[in-house]
Amino acid sequence: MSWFDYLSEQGVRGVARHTARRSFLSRLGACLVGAATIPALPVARAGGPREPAPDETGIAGNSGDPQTCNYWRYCSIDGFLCACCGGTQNSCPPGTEPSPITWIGTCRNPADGKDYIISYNDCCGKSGCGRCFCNSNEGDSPLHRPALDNDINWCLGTKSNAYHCSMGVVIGVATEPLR
Amino acid sequence: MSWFDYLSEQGVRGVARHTARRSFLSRLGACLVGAATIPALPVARAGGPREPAPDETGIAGNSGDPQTCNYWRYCSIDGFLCACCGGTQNSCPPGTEPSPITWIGTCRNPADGKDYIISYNDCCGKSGCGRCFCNSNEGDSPLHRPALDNDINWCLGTKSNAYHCSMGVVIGVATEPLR
Amino acid sequence: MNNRISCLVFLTLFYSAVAAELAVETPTTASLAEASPHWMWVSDLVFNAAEGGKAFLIDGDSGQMLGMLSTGFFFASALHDSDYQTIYSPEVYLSRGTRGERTDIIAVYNPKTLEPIDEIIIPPKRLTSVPVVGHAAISEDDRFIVVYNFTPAQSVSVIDAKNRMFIREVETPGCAEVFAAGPRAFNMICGDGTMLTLRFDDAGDVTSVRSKKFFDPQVDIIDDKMAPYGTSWAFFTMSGMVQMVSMGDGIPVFAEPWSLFSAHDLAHEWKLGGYQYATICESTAELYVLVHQGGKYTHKQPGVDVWVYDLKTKVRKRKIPLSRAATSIYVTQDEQTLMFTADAEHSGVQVYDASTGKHLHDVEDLAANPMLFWPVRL
Amino acid sequence: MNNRISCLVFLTLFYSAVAAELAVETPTTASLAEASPHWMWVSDLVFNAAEGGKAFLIDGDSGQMLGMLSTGFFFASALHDSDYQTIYSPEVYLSRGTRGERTDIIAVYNPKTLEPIDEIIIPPKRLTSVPVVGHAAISEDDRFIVVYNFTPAQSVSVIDAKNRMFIREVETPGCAEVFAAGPRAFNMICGDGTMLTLRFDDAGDVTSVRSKKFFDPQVDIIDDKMAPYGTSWAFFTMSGMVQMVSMGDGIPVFAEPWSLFSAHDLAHEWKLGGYQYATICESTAELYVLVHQGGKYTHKQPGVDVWVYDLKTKVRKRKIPLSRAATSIYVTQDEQTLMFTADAEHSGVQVYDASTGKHLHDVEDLAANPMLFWPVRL
Repeated sequence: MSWFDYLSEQGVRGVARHTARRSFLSRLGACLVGAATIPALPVARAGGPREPAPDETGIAGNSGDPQTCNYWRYCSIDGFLCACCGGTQNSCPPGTEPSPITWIGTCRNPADGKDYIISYNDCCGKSGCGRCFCNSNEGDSPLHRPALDNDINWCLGTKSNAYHCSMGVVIGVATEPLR
Repeated sequence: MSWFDYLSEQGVRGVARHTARRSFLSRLGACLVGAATIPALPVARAGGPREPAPDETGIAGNSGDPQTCNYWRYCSIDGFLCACCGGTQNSCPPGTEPSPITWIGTCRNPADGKDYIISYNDCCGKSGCGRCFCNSNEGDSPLHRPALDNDINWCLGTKSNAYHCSMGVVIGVATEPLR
Repeated sequence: MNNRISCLVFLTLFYSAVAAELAVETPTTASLAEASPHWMWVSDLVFNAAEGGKAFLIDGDSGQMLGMLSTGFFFASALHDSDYQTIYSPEVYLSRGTRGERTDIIAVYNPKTLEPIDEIIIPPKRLTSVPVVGHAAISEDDRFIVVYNFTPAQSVSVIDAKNRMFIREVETPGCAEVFAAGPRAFNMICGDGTMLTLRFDDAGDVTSVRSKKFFDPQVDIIDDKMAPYGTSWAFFTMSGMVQMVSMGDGIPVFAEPWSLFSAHDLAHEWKLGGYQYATICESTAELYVLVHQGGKYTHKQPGVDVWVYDLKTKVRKRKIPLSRAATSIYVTQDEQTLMFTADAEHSGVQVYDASTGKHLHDVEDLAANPMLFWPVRL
Repeated sequence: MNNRISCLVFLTLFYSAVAAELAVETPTTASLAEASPHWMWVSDLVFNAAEGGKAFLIDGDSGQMLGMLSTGFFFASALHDSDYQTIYSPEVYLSRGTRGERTDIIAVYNPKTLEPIDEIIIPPKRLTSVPVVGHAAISEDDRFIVVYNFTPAQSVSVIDAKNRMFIREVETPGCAEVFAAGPRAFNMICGDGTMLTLRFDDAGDVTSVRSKKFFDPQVDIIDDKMAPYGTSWAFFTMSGMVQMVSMGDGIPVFAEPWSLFSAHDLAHEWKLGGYQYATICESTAELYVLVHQGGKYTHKQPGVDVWVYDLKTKVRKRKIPLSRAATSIYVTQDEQTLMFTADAEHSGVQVYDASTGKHLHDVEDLAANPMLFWPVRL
């Protein structure tokens, strides 16, 4: 079973229903193989407009510090923040490799009040960074709904499966409530 | 180079000087190979009568608790106490193997006021126990005097070199000042 | 004089110079006592160095650590056969610790000595995640072990435990986790709300059946935290409904769901939370759950109380306040029930008398990240 | 329309439905900036799971972690060549984490990317211990690496760094640790109070010379903690004498020893203590040592103060009280000297201005057991 089948089962309903699933996926897959510069999969929407996190009041209007757990993008993260490990909110620390597949969430950016789809790519190939552990869990779902599960070690399809840290990468704006 | 040569260089002067070194060592070695029930090497004396440890006053007259760092035998230990890990002061936790060679110290037993030679055998074959870390260092010497060095991982000559915990095994009474 | 006596004489002479009040000792390796129903295993994820996973065995009566297993990368928990003669531990190793070639094994241990005695190589596909109970299972007749794979393709590896060999991989698209279901079957939870049953014949050949939809993943999804109860399993929805599933006959039978929380509880935001938040004592038919007060998506927050339910009446019988908040809980299966708790972010395990709620022991400095309890089933 | 443009159009259409104020991002891997003399490596023993050893790179100016290496069982520290183009890391791996076949390697990393680029297999005999600086060394001409072995037979493994191959093992009975000594030689400390010099020719063939006795191990033994100073090394006796040894010409030249401690200091039991208690800034010719007050055998206790000496006058110039007690210390080699400290039993590194003693940064939650600093020599 390829992971495109997995995605078609689990993750991309919100997008795929607007198109022919097979052709969409095969097209997307072909483009992804050919172009390394586009965002990582999956691109499913996490669950429509999100509910504010309990600790978000302090960062209203401010995008916050990517080295702290209450940075807006980390609303559904679970792991060591790469921004504390030599990387940033969207780049892996030197010598580690971003996971090509991942779990996703929807977080509100207090700077513009919009909800964004966030891809929580793990960085892989070294032991745990051990710094800035953050576990916020918005939209986190059980293991049988893997595209929304932040408990999985997403270091899959990488040279090494070793988990080092986690990022929050903007892959789009959440425009409509979808599940 | 065999480890008997190492011992002759480093460790057994106090004993060996009373005998012909080669014949003593070869005899001892042959017996050790033949009999698993005798104490582990090295059998050198640590450095004569010891100096009391700063925290020893509280245990005068009492042998103490082998699960605590101030237990009398642990005066020169450096590691996790096997007695906290499923073993005792002189037995390894299940599934681990005592190191056949080790560092030694001299500790005073407050129960009888005598100084004993203690062999600090490590237990080997599993990851660190992580409990009851104790670092008391009486008589501890640098790496170029290995038989008295408690910083070495003594899991040598064991099936696995993995360090799990450390014991304090009585191997004799210290009868005379030796260095 | 034979060599043995010669050595004894020699060594006696050698040690007579140091004859001591305390006898000369020989370092040995301790044996385990006869296994007790109050023994408990707890898994250590060692999250900051997950290649160094461990499992600790503790005695709830004495509060002592009894031993340890070293269990490799992203360890979840191990299995054992029905008479506790063999431990089977799904383990992952990389040839250079965090890089190089990956090898997945079922390590085989002797539970009496805690020594590794064998290993079974399996496909290098095992799920690595924050540990869940359903990562692997052993059939009730001890014959087959099934390990859940996620690459992210979903499948299971089937192992013949009796002959200690990998048999085959079975693709299970859309379905996750495994639970023993009768002598020769396993159930999995599928993302569409159904259950998948895999049945094995003597050769390990498989047939599969899909159940009716027993939950709606868009409305109130079944969580991946669950508790065994004889040949049944209790599952829980995110809102706190209990879904008991009888698996003894190989095909899942779904009981009527019921709620742990009254309207009043829900109004005060009482919730399930943690990594192993529910456990059942079979002999007393009591369900124990870790609860806290919190908003949506606090489902991994530690519980501050344990609420205890009578499974026959579905009524809450008592509340046990915890000496420290916990993300995992397990109770022993006997009537003198002990309750074990731990917090994944803090070292140490707490032991309570489950009937009185009395705090008995803190087993301190045990495990960097205690995650899953797994019992010594006797 | 070629495939690349077709894809761009497709993806643009795809993302136009989700066109956002924030641009769509692509996860990448960060690059390191140009190396700075204020960068520092610190080794993590991870003592409770020593198979998970690590090295952290930090920037003393910003107080930020820059990156990490995963470095295996009982890691001590790594070496690098003189222009910081290659990192050589002696690493130990067991095929099943804590059991199975042992493999010792020199892992080769690119310091710009922190990627492993090669490995050199060496005999599985490397010393595993609480880390010491002298566990391995690289010759000044970058040609040979020597690794100290202890099985407990004492020997060294000789590695041709240029051709990335193990050459030979040399037995060194009675002698331990290795220090680069001139372009093609290494010195070792012997238990009898002498120094052993190993000199290598182009083929890696060795000749050895034993020095005079320069310390008495029965009276005041040289410790295994030391600090490099250009082509010299400062050694220390347990009583606090400084023994400078010039190694630049390949044969050790022993300077007159001098004491760090006055009679008054000794009467108040001031002592050296820690795992890496001394460091020297070459550009200011200042020696920094960690000191505490304690009785005999407190030589591993953390220092509460740093005492700073002028190496030319052998006079103590100043004292720096520490924000937290430390077992390891290292200073940068430039005149804007930074001082790094850490305590092996606590996570985190502290950074100070070495000239003023001002505490600049706490790099928190860095390493489980920070043991040895090793500099980026530029």
